[in-house]
Amino acid sequence: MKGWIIKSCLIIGIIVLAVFLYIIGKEHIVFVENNTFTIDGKIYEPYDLVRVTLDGGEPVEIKKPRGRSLGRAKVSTTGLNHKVLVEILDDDDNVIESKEAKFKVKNNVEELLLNIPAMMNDAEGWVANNQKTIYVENKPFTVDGKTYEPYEFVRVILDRSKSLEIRKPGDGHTGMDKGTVTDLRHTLYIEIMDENETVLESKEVSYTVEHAQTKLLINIPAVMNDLDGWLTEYEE
Amino acid sequence: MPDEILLKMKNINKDFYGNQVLTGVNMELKKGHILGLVGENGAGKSTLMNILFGSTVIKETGGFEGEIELDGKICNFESPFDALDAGVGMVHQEFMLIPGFQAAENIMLNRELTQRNLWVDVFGERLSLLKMEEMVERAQKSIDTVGVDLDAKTLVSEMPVAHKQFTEIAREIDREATKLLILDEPTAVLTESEAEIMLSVVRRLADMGISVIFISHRLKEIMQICDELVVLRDGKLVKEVPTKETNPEQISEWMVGREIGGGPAREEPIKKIEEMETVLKVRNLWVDMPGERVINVDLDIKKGEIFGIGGLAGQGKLGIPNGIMGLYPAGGTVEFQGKKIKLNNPRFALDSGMAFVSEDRRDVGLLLEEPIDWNISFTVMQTQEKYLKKFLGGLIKWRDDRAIAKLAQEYIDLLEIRCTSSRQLAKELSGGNQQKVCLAKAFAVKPDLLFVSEPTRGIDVGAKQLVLDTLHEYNEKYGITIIVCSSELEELRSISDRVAIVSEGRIAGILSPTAPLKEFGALMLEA
Amino acid sequence: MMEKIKDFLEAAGWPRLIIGLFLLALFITAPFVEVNIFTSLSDVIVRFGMWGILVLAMVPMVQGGCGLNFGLPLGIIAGLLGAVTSVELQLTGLGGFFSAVLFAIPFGIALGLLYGVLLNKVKGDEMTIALYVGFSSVAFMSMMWLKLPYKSPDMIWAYGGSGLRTTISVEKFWYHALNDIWTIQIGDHFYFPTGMILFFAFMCFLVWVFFHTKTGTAVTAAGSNPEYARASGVNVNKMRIISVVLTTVLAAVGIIVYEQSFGFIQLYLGPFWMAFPAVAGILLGGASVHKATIMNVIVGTFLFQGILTMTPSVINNIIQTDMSETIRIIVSNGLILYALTRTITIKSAKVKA
Amino acid sequence: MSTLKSKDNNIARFFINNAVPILFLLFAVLAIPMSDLSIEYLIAEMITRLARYSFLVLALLIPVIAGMGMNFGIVLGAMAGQIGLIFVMDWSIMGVPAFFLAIIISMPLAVFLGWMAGIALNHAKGREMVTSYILGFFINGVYQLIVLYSMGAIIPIGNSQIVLPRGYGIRNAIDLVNLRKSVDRLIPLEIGGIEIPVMTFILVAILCVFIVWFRKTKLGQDMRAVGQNMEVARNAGIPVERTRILAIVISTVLACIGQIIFLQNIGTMNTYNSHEQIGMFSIAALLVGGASVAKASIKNAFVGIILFHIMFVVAPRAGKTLMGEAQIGEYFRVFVSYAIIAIALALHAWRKNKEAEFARRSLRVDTEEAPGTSK
Repeated sequence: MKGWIIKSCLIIGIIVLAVFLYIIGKEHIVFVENNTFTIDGKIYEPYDLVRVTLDGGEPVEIKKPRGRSLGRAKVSTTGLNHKVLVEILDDDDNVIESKEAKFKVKNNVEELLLNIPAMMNDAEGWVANNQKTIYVENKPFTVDGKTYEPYEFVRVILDRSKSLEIRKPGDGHTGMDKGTVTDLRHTLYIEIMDENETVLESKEVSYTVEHAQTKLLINIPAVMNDLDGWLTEYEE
Repeated sequence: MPDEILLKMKNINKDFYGNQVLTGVNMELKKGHILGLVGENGAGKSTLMNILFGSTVIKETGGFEGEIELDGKICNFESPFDALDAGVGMVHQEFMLIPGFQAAENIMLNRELTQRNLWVDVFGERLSLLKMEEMVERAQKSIDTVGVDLDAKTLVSEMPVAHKQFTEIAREIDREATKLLILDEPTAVLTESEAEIMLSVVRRLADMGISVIFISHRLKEIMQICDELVVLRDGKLVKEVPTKETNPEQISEWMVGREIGGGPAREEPIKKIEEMETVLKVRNLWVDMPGERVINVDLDIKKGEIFGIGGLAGQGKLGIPNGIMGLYPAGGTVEFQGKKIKLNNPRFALDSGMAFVSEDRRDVGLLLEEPIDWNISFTVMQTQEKYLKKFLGGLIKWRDDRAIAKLAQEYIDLLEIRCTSSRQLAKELSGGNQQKVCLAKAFAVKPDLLFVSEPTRGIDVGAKQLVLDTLHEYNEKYGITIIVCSSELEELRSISDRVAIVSEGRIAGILSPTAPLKEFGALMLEA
Repeated sequence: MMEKIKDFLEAAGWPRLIIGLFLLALFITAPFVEVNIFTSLSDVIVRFGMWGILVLAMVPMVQGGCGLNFGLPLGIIAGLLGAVTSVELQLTGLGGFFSAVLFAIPFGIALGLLYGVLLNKVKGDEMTIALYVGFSSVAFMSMMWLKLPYKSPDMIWAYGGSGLRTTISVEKFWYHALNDIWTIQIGDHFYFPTGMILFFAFMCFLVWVFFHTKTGTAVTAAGSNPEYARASGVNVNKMRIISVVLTTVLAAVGIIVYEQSFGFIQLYLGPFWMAFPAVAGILLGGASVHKATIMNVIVGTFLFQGILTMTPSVINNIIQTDMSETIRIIVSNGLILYALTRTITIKSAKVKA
Repeated sequence: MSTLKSKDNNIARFFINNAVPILFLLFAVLAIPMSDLSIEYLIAEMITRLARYSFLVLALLIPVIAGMGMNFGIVLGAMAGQIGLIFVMDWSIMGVPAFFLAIIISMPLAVFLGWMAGIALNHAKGREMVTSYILGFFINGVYQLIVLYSMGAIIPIGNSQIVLPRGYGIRNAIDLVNLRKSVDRLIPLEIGGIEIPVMTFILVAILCVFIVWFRKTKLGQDMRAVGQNMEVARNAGIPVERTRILAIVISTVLACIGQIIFLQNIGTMNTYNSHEQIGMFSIAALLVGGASVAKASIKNAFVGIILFHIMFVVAPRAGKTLMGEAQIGEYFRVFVSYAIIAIALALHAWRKNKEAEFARRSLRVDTEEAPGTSK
């Protein structure tokens, strides 16, 4: 009996340990952005040069986005609780202003995004999930009384990598599909096809996402007809 | 206290598949007494002990009738472990020791003194640590109680036989429980001096209040240390007496003595040995056959006689034919028909006209995986190139399956071998018929001299008679000289012209089959 | 007759039945998955012919009581030496083939003798040791191939590197020397390598003959029960050596037949894994570690090679992925494992030195 | 006379056991100059390889105690370990946590495989070594079935870094960037420019302690008993079969950990090859260290690893200077690896038979002068 208790405790212990290891060992990719951002209407301007140190690791220096520099750096880290130290530098690398902040990550978040300007200004949501879920619907779209019908069969390619095939709603089809993309700037490529997959019409559009947004909805008829509001926030 | 009864065995019956090996055996053993258990091989000693020790063979062969009462408690042991728990210890003839272990480790085998640690709770008892020092101490103590000078740290592999024996005994008495100790021929493997020590040890155990059942063929020893003795014969208890009230002669008579007249001695006239010429001359023969060692044997076998070699198991009678036929390392001089025989060379023995029916049918006597006809013809084919068709001037020696089948059929009819066909596999035959095949194999060689070991071992009565008759017939008809080795005395007496008794690897004496039984008994036992 | 069938089924044991049915199933499904049944059938037959003798090479040793010959590569090496020599001498056609065989035999005998002597020293552990003798001999020869003084431009590296090539084409020499004798070609799919099959049959016959001679009988007996053989005046060790030599020579011949059909001589680590399909084959045929018949060889080789040829074509067409290699590994080793873990005692373990 | 015999054996055993290491020592002494490799380099190499292989080689010891010979089945453990690694790679776990998580994941698998292997070997008493060898191949097939065909298809594996482009099955080579040398470098230490993988050695040390301790436990004692004489052990009430299975299970689990250590040190995992050679190399090393099929110690393991791997590193270079060809050396080490096993096994079997014979002859000693003593 005693043996059993101890055994089960041991097993539970091991499982707990495993979970613990999983959490502290899990890799998170952090994009540190020194970029122009608009968070609920307010615009944050990037700095000329910032030095960012994440969890006391290797510091990275990020210039203002100009020419080749994208104004961002990719840092990899593990664990849930993080500390970021930001130093604003002038041309001859003197620290003008520095600031330290802590933030948490959800374990299942693969990539996240640190918005330096926002952080410096203590704006809400300067930490955001860099993974965006794009919901694509092939459904009727109505704007001032006029309704645009969905297409029989559509292939959608997100960021030239993830491809979705969506049929018209009805007989088993929802007319809806989703894919995840990372980052803010995206492309959307649409092919309208007939039954034997010959492309009748195709179109590519590019769009950017507000970095606080994580779920977006795209309506294909709207896109094809260049109607505003083809890209909206998605609500369940 | 001393006269308190420890063990009662009440009317024990046991049969192996119909043939009765124990019938209505009753015996008693007092606390601290030594009981001598004597009897010929197959008298049922070991079966009785197996029952007492709860050996699994008994259960597997359908258990036994009667009841065993130990310390007033009825007990029926499922396995030796039950017996051990109940306080019955047994020291077998073959040692149950691990060579690479110290005496102490062996004595405490699977009863080690251990010390718990946290791993025990997780992975169970077997991860507790051994307390070596204490084990050695304790082992040493039980060795000392046995009263021999032996360091508990010595490796078994480096011990002389006697010490192994003592180690086993020490193990048995180390169990606090042990009240009864069964010793199966403990002195058989020991030298005289070692045996002396052993006896004193047994005596001491008895004085400590442990009862002992002492099995031995050496009546001297029995007389020397036993308080009572029990004689078994043919599965019946023929006598239970205090040793003081008897003597070796009596005992041996009880042992071998058959019902009045002492069994059928040979009827028809015995050949005039003196007048016959010697065909086989054996001098200073030693044979190193495990369990049947022959130390030094001289023999003169006459042409055309049937010569019986008797003696108890393990005394060396089987070693003689095996040695002469070259199956086991042997030395000394053997002359057959005036020609000196190269020893350790079966082929030579066969070529010079001798043949052998081995006691070990399954491992030596037969090709179990092959058909009867192969079994019968193989030896003669290989040694005498018979039953072969030669092609390309003997370059290809083709097996003549037809001739072989014919030969096999002959013997199948002649010896009434019961089988579906001559192509039946040997392993599918009954013991008796297998034995007949072995005989056929030997006869097929048309030998001048034939060794037969244990011709009737493990075969039913009917087959027994037939085998013996066949031997007899071949001796009569073709004048083949036959040497029969058997543990069954009356069998030897029924067919032999002379019977030699082997004891401790030497010829104890040669008697006429008609000689009184007690003489045989004396030769067998008074080594 | 009825008896015979019953015996066969008993002897067959479940692995043979299962594999047999599986193979049948494959053949039945073949047409439905656009696999040409005739092509695959003749594939099976060709591979059967290629492997037949290599599998046959197991028989003498098993019968002699030395267990399964995991040391097959040793014999194969003898064969390779023969083949390479005949190529060196620019011998072509049937002549080239048979000369290869001829050259191979002495090597086979020599190696076999050594091998046999070794195995007599390690009675009871033959199989384990055979395995590693095979491996190490292959590695050893790999060194030799680099150094042996063969000069033929068809065999040495054209430029750079020294020693023989890893694979040598016999195209110009005795490619299909046997296959093309009396070949039967039905349609453009079915093809029957009569010559090779006949040669295999002939080899089977020779082995059959051997086991009907006095010596062969003695070998069988020595394997079946060494003690009995010894008691009957047979020199067991000698018989074991004979069986090993025979095995080695057969392996040597076998590989040459294999090559003439395959078209290439594979040197270096080529023979490394050759033992396993052969072992698996004979076991599938129903042989045990201490008994094997020619029937076992024929049935086993056909079934096993059948599986190996059919599974890729059929299974792959069904599940659209090439799992043949994996299936081969599982089937062949599974069979060997099955044979090894069946509770049987190897007689030779009981032989007294 | 029995003492006389054993003394005799001790001498024989001394030579037979040490012939192999001595041979290799000589080889090293001769070949090292020829290879003109710097001693520093060799030392560095040896340290790395000790860190790499010790655990695996030590995993072989326990079945030897239990009389089951060299357990080629450690490849089963290796496979389990690799499956564990595949998962942590898929979940992109980093560094030391990844290492231990991999162990935890693969452990149950290792136990299961070991248990099966144990059962199989109980059915092949006396043939353990071939059987475990074939078992390795067989399970390898199953492993392929799982890793190459069902991972990504049936078993969810997302990480496109490790999954084949076709969408299922794991790539042939996985870059273990996450945990390369993570354990080795956990406690950084450098002596004379040579990096010492302290943590790894600590783990090895722990294992050694475990083995020493284990020999002193009841279970260890039982294994020794079973290893020497199954019948006696059984009669003493020791559960022989179970004990043997446990021996294999422990060995497999250790091998599983060993493989993970091995791979974190190498830094890349050849999904379908890394495990294959493990059994052979480890066993060869152990035998080179002077172990026999029936007797192997921790000392044997370390000596063996060093000698065997000196040969391994030096052979090609030596081959080049000697024969003007590195290839020779390449084959030479393959040859040695297998030959050494063949020789060791042969010697063992041969000695077994000889000893049986000797035992009988010793019986005869006292019968020989018997003719004199009698009459």
